[in-house]
Amino acid sequence: MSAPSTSLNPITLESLNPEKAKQILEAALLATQEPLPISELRKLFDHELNNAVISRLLEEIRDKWRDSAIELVTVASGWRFQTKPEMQPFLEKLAPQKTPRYSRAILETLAIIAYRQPVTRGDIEEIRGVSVSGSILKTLLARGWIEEIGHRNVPGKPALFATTLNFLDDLNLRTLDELPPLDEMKSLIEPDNHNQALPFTETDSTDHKGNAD
Amino acid sequence: MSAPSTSLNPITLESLNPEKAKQILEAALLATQEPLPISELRKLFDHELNNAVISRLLEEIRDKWRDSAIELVTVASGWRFQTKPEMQPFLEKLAPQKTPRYSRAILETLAIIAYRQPVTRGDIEEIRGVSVSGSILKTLLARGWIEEIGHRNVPGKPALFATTLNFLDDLNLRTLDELPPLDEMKSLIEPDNHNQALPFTETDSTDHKGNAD
Amino acid sequence: MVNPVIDSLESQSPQPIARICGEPLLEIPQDLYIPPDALEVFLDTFQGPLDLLLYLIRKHNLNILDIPMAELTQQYMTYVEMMRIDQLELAAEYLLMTALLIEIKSRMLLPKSKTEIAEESDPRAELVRRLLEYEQIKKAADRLNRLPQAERDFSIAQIRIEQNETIRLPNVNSDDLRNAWIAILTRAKVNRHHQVKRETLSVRAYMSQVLRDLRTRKQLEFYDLFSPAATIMEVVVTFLAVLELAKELLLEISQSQDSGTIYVRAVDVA
Repeated sequence: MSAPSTSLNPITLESLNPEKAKQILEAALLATQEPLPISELRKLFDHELNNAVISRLLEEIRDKWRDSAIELVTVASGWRFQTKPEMQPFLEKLAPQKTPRYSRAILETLAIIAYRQPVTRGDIEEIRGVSVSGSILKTLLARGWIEEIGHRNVPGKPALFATTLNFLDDLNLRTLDELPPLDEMKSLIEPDNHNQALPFTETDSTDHKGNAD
Repeated sequence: MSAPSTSLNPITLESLNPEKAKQILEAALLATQEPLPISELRKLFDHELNNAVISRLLEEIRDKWRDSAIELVTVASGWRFQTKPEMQPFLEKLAPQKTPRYSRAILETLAIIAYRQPVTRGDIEEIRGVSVSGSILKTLLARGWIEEIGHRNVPGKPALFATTLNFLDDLNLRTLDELPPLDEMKSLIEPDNHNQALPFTETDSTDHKGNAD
Repeated sequence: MVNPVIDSLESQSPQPIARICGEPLLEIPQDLYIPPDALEVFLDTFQGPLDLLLYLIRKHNLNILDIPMAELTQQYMTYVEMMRIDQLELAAEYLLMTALLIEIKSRMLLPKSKTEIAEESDPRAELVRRLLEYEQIKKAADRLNRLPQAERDFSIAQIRIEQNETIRLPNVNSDDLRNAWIAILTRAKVNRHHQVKRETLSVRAYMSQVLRDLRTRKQLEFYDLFSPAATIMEVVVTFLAVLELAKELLLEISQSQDSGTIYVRAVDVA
């Protein structure tokens, strides 16, 4: 474990050879996240090396690193080291990116479509009590989670939205029945029965679920 | 393993060989400013590689980089790449302003906290014989080198300060044991016959007493 | 029992220690005379009275007991006067030190009984202990400062992580949906005029499915809606779905003649 010779002799610009110059360039580029333009890199050598020399050294460094996990690239504002794209899946395991979250408006719209499908935009607005912006539906359509499956036969013939198979896949569900049951919401809802448009009772739906599987 | 080119075939954990693993480790360590402990590095491989394997790979990486501009070191909170000290004079030319240098008052306060921790501000003042300004502690807190770790159970409940892992990291240390050892106080007060000139023996003091009058 | 001894101030110091008590007296004022306009330098040079005293002892081989207290006190008071201008607190510390030195000196001069000497600790011992402890820390601070320090002596490698330009889409799980529902229902309960119906999802799912089927084929025979492989429950649910769709004006059911074919049609958009 002998100490490298470089640590014993201080590097001076006078004793600079191409290898040392490349080491200095590497150190600067590895320690800096932002791209460094050649004009900036020249400061390392008190502007004693001209652009052409530094360019050549940078090319040599680039070649040297070609087969490693990182690469020296040149972008608009200069040169920088970066990890190769194929490293990204691994690096993400260290710092999982925060996945963005959908807004409350989007989630509620999606919930209404999922639980009450097929519904029109008007239905959604009525249930949510606020208007539904076109961008919300566009987001869900673009995600492939909802689709237009027809039109209601009322003036204006509004589009009917339903959830897609893709939605079920993405939520790891086999059928809509696997969505959380709304039983526990009973307390929140009017307990009267006359509103029940459909004859199915709790037990029926359970039976059905069992059969469908 | 069929294709040799890493950039064309996505790397999978199944196709992992030691070289690939080292590349992934290098990418992670070069891209992360905070030191990475082995427990964290294991996440890169979904914990498929055990500590011993990763330690060995890290040692190999360290050897590989020995003669370059940067080095792989192990500090209190893990492994990291850093530039070699002899590169610093050059790097300072890029960012001349950022190097903090601390006053004696700050360094003495830091030394007291490092060697005598946990200590209160009163303890520090007792040892230094002067009051400790709030700005001194603030500077050290802001650098992330010290932290409040509790309060002493005496009237006023003064805060207790200790050094942080970050302090060890920034000083290239793994544990507090690696701090330079304190001079043994005992050796300073041991009677020793070369120093009869010194006042603090019974006889001397008697002599001097006479002289001083 | 031997009293503590301050080690030679500087073992590397070449000149022999001055034993004549007059000598340090001459030197101290020379070395420590600080003109008032250089006060800041003085304050910068010494960290406080302990530091100053240590300097006097180490650099001038000062014997604490040899210090002519009157003179030292006078010097100290001069500094204290200067410091009073803007460093009152620091001045107080120097003053305290002077008082301590005088106290030590006076106690040393007092005749003591033998028992007292045996029992009482040397009055200098505490000061010596503090001086040594301070000196220890002072040296430690210096060594600490000589350790390589991040940013000052080396830089940490930190390169960019190149990321593919994949847009990360938010994830939703079924609990999110239920929570969204609960939020809606909670609001609906407040605004009681909303009628929130409770019904099984299966019917709703089949309603969507029937509409989906009608999207590709404009019109279906009623019986085509029922797969031959369907279970009885599916048939029932599908039937309910069709009724519900009709009720909600989502499709049209027509029959041209009695017992004729029943057609189910999607609502014509055009």
